[in-house]
Amino acid sequence: MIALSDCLILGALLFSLSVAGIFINRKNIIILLMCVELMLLAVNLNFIAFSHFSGDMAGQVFVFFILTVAAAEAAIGLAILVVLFRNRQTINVADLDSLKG
Amino acid sequence: MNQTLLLTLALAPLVGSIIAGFFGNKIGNAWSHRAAISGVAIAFGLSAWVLKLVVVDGESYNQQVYQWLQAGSLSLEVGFMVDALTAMMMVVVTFVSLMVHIYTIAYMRDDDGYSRFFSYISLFTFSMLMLVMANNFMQLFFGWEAVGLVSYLLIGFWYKKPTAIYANLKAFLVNRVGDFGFLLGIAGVLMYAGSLDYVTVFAQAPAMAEQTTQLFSGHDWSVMTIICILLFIGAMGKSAQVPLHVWLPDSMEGPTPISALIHAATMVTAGIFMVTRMSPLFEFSETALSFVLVIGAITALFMGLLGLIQNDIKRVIAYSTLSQLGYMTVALGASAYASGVFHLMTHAFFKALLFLGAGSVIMAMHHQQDIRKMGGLKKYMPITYWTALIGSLALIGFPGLAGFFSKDSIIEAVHASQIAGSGFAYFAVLAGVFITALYSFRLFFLVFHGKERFDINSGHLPHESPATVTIPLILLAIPSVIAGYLIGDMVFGDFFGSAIFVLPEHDVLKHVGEEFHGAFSFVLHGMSQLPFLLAMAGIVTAYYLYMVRVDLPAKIQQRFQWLHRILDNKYGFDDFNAKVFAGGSRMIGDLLWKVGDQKIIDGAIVNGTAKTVDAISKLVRQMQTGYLYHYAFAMIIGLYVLLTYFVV
Amino acid sequence: MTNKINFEVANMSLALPEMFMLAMACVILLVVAFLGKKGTHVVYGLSQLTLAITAVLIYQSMGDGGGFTFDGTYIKDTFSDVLKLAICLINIAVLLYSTSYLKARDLFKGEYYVLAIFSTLGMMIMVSAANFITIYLGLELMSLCLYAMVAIHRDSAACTEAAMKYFILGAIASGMLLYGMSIIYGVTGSLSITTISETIQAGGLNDTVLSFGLVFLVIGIGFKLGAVPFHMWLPDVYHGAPTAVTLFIATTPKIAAFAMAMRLLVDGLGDVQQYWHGMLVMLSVMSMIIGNVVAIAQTNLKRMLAYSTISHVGFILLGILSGTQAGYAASMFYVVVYALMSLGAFGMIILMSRQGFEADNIEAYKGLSQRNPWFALMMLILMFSMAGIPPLVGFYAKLTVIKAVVDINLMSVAIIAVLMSVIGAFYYLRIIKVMYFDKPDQREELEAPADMRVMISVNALTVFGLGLFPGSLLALCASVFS
Amino acid sequence: MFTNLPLLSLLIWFPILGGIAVILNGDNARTRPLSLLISVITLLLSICLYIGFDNTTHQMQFAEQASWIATFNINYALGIDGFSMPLIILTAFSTVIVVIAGWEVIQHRANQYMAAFLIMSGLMIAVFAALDAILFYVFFEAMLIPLFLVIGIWGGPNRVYATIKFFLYTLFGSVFLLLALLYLHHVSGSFSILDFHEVSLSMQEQIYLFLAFLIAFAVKVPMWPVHTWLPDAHVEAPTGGSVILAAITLKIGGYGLIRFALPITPDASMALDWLVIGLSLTAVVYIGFVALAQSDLKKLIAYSSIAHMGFVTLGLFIVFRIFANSSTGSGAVLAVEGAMVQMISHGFIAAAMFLSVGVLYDRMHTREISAYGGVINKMPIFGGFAVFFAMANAGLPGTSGFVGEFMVILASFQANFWYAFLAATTLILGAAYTLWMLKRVMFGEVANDNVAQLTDINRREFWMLASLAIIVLLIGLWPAPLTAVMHASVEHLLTQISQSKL
Amino acid sequence: MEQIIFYVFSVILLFAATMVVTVRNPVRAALFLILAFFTSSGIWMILEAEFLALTLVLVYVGAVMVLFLFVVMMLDIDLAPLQEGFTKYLPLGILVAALITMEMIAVLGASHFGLDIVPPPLPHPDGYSNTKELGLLLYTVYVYPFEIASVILTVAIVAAITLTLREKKSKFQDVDKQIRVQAKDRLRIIKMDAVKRPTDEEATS
Repeated sequence: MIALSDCLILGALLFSLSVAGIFINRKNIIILLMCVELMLLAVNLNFIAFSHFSGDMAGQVFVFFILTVAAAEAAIGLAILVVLFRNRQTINVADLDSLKG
Repeated sequence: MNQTLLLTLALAPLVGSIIAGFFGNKIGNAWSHRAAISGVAIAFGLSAWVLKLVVVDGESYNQQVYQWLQAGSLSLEVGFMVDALTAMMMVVVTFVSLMVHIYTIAYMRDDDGYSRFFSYISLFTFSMLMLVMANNFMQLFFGWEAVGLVSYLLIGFWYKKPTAIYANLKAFLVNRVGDFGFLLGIAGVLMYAGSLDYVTVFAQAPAMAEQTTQLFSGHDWSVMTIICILLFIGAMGKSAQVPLHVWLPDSMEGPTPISALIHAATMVTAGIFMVTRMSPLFEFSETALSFVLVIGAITALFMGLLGLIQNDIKRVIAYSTLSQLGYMTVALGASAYASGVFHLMTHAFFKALLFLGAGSVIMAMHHQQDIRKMGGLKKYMPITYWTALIGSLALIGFPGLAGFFSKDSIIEAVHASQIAGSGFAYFAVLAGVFITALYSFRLFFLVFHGKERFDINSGHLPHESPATVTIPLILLAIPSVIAGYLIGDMVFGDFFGSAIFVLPEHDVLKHVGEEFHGAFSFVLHGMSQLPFLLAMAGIVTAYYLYMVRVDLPAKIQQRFQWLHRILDNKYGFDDFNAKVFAGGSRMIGDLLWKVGDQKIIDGAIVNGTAKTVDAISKLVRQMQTGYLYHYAFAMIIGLYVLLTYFVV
Repeated sequence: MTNKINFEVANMSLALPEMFMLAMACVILLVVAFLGKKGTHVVYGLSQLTLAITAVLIYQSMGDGGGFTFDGTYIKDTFSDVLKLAICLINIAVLLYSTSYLKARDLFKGEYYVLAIFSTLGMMIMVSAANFITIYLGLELMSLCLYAMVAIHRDSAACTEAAMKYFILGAIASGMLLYGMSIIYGVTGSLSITTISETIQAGGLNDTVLSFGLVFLVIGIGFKLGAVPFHMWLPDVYHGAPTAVTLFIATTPKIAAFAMAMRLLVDGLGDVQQYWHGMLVMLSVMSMIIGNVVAIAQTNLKRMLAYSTISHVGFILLGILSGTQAGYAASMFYVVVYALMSLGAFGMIILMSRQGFEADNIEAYKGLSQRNPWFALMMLILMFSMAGIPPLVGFYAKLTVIKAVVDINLMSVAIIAVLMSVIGAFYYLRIIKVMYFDKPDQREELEAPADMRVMISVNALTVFGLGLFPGSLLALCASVFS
Repeated sequence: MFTNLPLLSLLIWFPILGGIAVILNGDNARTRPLSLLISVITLLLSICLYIGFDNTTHQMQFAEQASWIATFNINYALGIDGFSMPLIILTAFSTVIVVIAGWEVIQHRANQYMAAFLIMSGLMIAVFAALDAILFYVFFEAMLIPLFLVIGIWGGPNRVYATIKFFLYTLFGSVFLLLALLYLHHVSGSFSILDFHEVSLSMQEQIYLFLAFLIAFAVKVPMWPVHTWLPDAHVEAPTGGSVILAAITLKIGGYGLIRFALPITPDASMALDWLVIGLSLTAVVYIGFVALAQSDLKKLIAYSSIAHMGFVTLGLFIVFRIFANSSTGSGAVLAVEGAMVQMISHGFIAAAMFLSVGVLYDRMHTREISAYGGVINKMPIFGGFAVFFAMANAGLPGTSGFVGEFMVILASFQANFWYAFLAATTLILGAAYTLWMLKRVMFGEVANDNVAQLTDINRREFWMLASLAIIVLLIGLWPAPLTAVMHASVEHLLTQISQSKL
Repeated sequence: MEQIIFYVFSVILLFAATMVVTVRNPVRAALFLILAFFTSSGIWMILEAEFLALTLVLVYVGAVMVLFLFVVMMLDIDLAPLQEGFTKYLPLGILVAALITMEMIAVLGASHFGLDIVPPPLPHPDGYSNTKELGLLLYTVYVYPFEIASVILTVAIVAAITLTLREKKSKFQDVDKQIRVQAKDRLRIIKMDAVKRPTDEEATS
């Protein structure tokens, strides 16, 4: 049988990977957006695992909403990305440093 | 005697001063001096009346006028105490002051600050009266400082003269050093007696004498010694005792009437008066008395020496004043308070006379003060000449004149004294007699005799001063001659009654008085004594050096170059003070300011903090790089820290 | 198994303000869609009307007592009423301030108002949320609108950069918050805040895991509030966003974030206060220090105010971390006061800006007192209030939170707080120095539309008036928690 | 007779509202008379306090109470005793002087200038009258705002540095006061200062509270080594600002120690009295020397202020030693009353000194001592005043400057000989720096053309200085009426501090 | 059997996630992300969240990822080499990430969530429909969040359109506008000092 801890550890690894991805990546904002998606995936995995093991559907309902929001988020994120690209002709993360200090 | 009388007496000069000072410009010079003189004249008349009441009718007075302050059980009051000592001082002060007022009319005639001057000297009279009439330490200090203030104002009267404004600052500061001790002494009195009222304090003196305290841990000091020495430090300042004498010669920068009134006759004797007044305290501390004695002796001898080489007519007299103040102090130290006060009185007359005479000479010489440029004035100004002669003789203690009695009684008293330092003091006062005679007659011969060393062809020949000058001279000459005959009452009698307190074991005057059989026998007796011979020797030496062998002084000066240099530098007090105290203070001030305040407190701590914050701010600001991954990383670090700290 | 859906009709009247606002938002959206640019004035009017009517609705229902509805996902209580009312009222002012700025920059578009209204709706949902799901959705509704609003000046590189940063970091923070929620859910088995609270009260839970989840929750909250070290977005976004949007972000979302913090930490996890107490102390202290210290080095007013916000957040956290009723009330008072002051300060920047000229550089305020003494006075009041100098309301805000900390004997934190407020005073003083002690570079009079002049005056004078009589607002906040 | 009127509220709010009215009136011909009228009415009101004051009790008089912030039980509680009443009158008086002093000099935004001072006077009176800790604190800090602006707007070239330094310095001190007040509320459950007096505290608590009070009020006084804001602030402030700084704000430090530190933490005050005494004596001696080194008139006077305020703190804290050596009972009373008298007197004298410098500065636009010389030739009347005030500053008997110093030195002898010894050095140092300055500025030949063109003071300046001179003289000659009002309060304070709170 | 599938899927998922993070080419990253979603979906199946598993594939892979790819390709991104400093910075990053991971595993591991502590759930009764259960909840208890979700989606649309939709620039002259133009609209006169004055900050510091 799969233990809850297995799922949670998987989620944790996934979460860490996505987090690491965000600060390792300095190239491409799109990949940052993808990392965010991965992070949400990890969260979802957690919810589903808990929901499964406790037999409570609420977790899955939450996942449903997270998915919805994630989609909306992706839309807005990509829209901002497009606008940004139009302004700067780049989506290089390291180029986003006009605001600092 | 009642309060109205005394208040009128004290306030009359003040009113005169206010009128002359505040309204002088409106009412004109004449009305200014009229107001001031009448104020002082009233004071003098009433003082004489008071003296009569005290001496003849045996009255005394001690009451408060108003309560100045109350703190807890302590009540500080302004009040008057009149006994023989006070009454005598009042008369001396108001008399000399009146003379000086009159004299000033002519002396200051052309000065811009005419009414201001009258205002000041009247104010001085008021202050001095407050000082002598006080019935408590607070008021004494009040008057003490007030006379200091007027002295400051008067020395700097010609405020455009750099030397004058230097001298008045110096005078004030040196006096303040004395006041420093005086105030501490008063504080000590308050602490151990619980009151500042004379009567209360004196009543407690025997009890206080028993107490000791520790200034430094492990060393017991007699409370009375501490208090008396502190009080005496005040006297040293005001009465110009070594080493706080340095202000007095410089104070001659003031107009001459001031030198006569304040810096010879009255104010400088405040210290003597004060110690006398405090005799119930000083008597209980032999250490303090010895201290007084030695200081006085040093002043008497060494300041006299300085008079020998001065060429400024007023400075010679100033050093003479210092020396004479030393005599008075010696008397105090020997517990011969009455002699001290007696000398104070006679000295007031003849020294005022000498100063006013010098002023007369100065006027005649068109404000030339160098005695090397005078000479032969005898024929031009006879009244001045004769009065000056009387003054000089009185000063050197010529038998029969006032100074003789007072000075001789001091010398005798010191001779009889048993306390530590009296041997040295005796030597000093004897040597002082010779020196006094020497410088006095050096001055006298150089000014009045010999050839005229000024330009006699200029058409402005010196002439006798007007009546307003000469009348005071004459009026002062009279007591200079006759005042000495009061010795029987004042020194050996019980004129002062309870005003002066002497312990039996210190009572040298009683010892001396046993051989006193009337003034005339005292004179005759004096003729055969060492002091007389010394004085005569002094005159002769002066005559020989300055009338016969006029080349000799220069040769002596050549030979004893080193001595001359020491004397010329006034033993180096002025240089030392200027370098160490004045310079040192400014240096310390500069150091504390620039290093302590500016560098350390402001620079390092205050601005340093600001700069550090600013630097940190700029540094931390760098962390906000603008890079998303740094931001994310910061969050992750935060996550890590929180996790590590709060979970694992 | 039943096939029947049990649909118990909820007591929707409790949620009337939100429902009204949603309906109006749709109407506004339709107006935008049909009238396009020409209808912007109508949209603006409708938006203000919506906010005003919502405020009235909230105000009217304030005494009515509260309760849960929608199966416990929605809560109405005094806390939510007060904060929602504050949000609506402040947003009216925000929109009022923004208008001229937007007009001057060709940003006066209906979409802006649509987003603003939706964002406000999101905040209100957050404030009234009693369930992780509603909290999350409210938060996202608010945030997504904000992301878009930041980027609304499409041709500005700075704006889009700010939007991108805000978006990415916001998404990460949301992820963390969700992760935390998932753990709490796993431990307690519920998403409902009341149930969670009850479960924790019942005891027997795994503390390590609970605090593990809490860490993530705290990070999410810390990010939304802008607490160090989750503050990095804040200066860049405040700086880069159009000032009108900065104004929006700097005011009411903080109230909503505070509400979220209270719902999660106090309502839900109040019984494990000992776990989050330490975390908040850390965040609070760091926020106060970093915020105040870095603000000193700023030359851009918006950026400086951003750092000052960070420090204010540190103070707000002080009240929460105290774990006492009085502390919560203090934080609530602080956050409302902060929103008011921030509103005025950014409003002033807008007021000073002209076409093509952003008055966000501190230099721009040189000699303001000579160019327009009244505005300078208003700004002076706002700055001194932010610095916490009595008799301005900012002082009482600091006073109450520090009092809360002192009352739990956390003197070291209190000392740091007061010291930091001294450091903080420096940069506020610098603004006043520039306005009052420097000579103006330009002499021409400042012009501003009448409505803005009135608004800034009302704003600053409210700050002043509340400073003289803070009693009623303090009492209101205290009553929420008693 | 005045008990029915809310006199204290009137005293606080009348000048504040008046100040607002002056601002609203705008900068025109009415500004000055209006300001003067307001300040004079305030002064008259404050004199009513004196008339209606009951010397026999230490209880708070003219008390008023209203709920202000009910949530924390913070009240609008006012009342005065023998400590605060003289200070209130001093405040009202100084304001009149400041208004007169700024009459012609301030041409630029005069209404704001006048209003700032009027408002400030209301705030300062409130500080002295407040009986609620938070109320006190609010006014205590609020006062900084107008002063900050006054120095910053009408100040000298380096005014920005000075005013920010002043503000931050004082703010730094006062935040500790706030913490202490909050802690006391935590312990006592009340914000009433009188309740604070009653609350019992452990030694450790007292020590911390005392240090907090000390920091707060030491900065205000200012005591060495937190004094460096004062010279800067004074130098840059306009004359009125200097006057108010010297005359009133410094007093708030001393007042705070009397109102808070001593009665609330008597045991800590006793345990740490060496610290305060040490700092006070350092102020007297160290600052005395520093003053000697100054080449700027205002700086010199500023430093002399610090030295003089050293007597205030010295007087307040030697009482414990006096109790310990108690041979006579009156020493402690003398010390505390001396400190109070010194505060009042310094208020007048420092104000007068700064006004005198202002008179010169208005004509010459420099404060460098070296730029002057022989001023008295051209300004004899002014010279008279200057000499008089300098003498008062040097503590000459007959002037008020003497009274406080005299009392404190007398008392400190009863604490320890060396305290008195060091304190008494002020006789020398005070005279040295004051009179040396006088010599360089006033006396001598006319130093340069600028001095040659000086004109003597006009009637306005004359009456301004004359009124101060009269008061300085009056207090110097008869301080009894001044000390009479504080006897009961001083006795009460001494009872309070002699009872351990442990 | 279940376990083996779970572990295989887990490994693939982690691999795919690693690749998403590390590959340079966004297109490849997107494709790996799709892989990750697929495997997740599989795992969710095992965890009996069938509806969500399907939704994940449909919504994410079908819509969101396509959107991603579309944007990636629309934006003409040059694939410059990685910047300097990457490697210098990497070890610290990896270290912190690893530490966090270890801490997370320590908390979430078998000691707290092992099978012995959290027993596996009972199997569902026959006729159990995950979709139906979810639907029931969604339309009853969570109807309020459901409504909010719809608002969020609306907002997403509005926002995306607002940000990206460009109005066609009119090529016609707007005479009105040309006439109304004023000098101040074209030309801004600013005052500048000829010489730079020292700033106040310098003076105060």
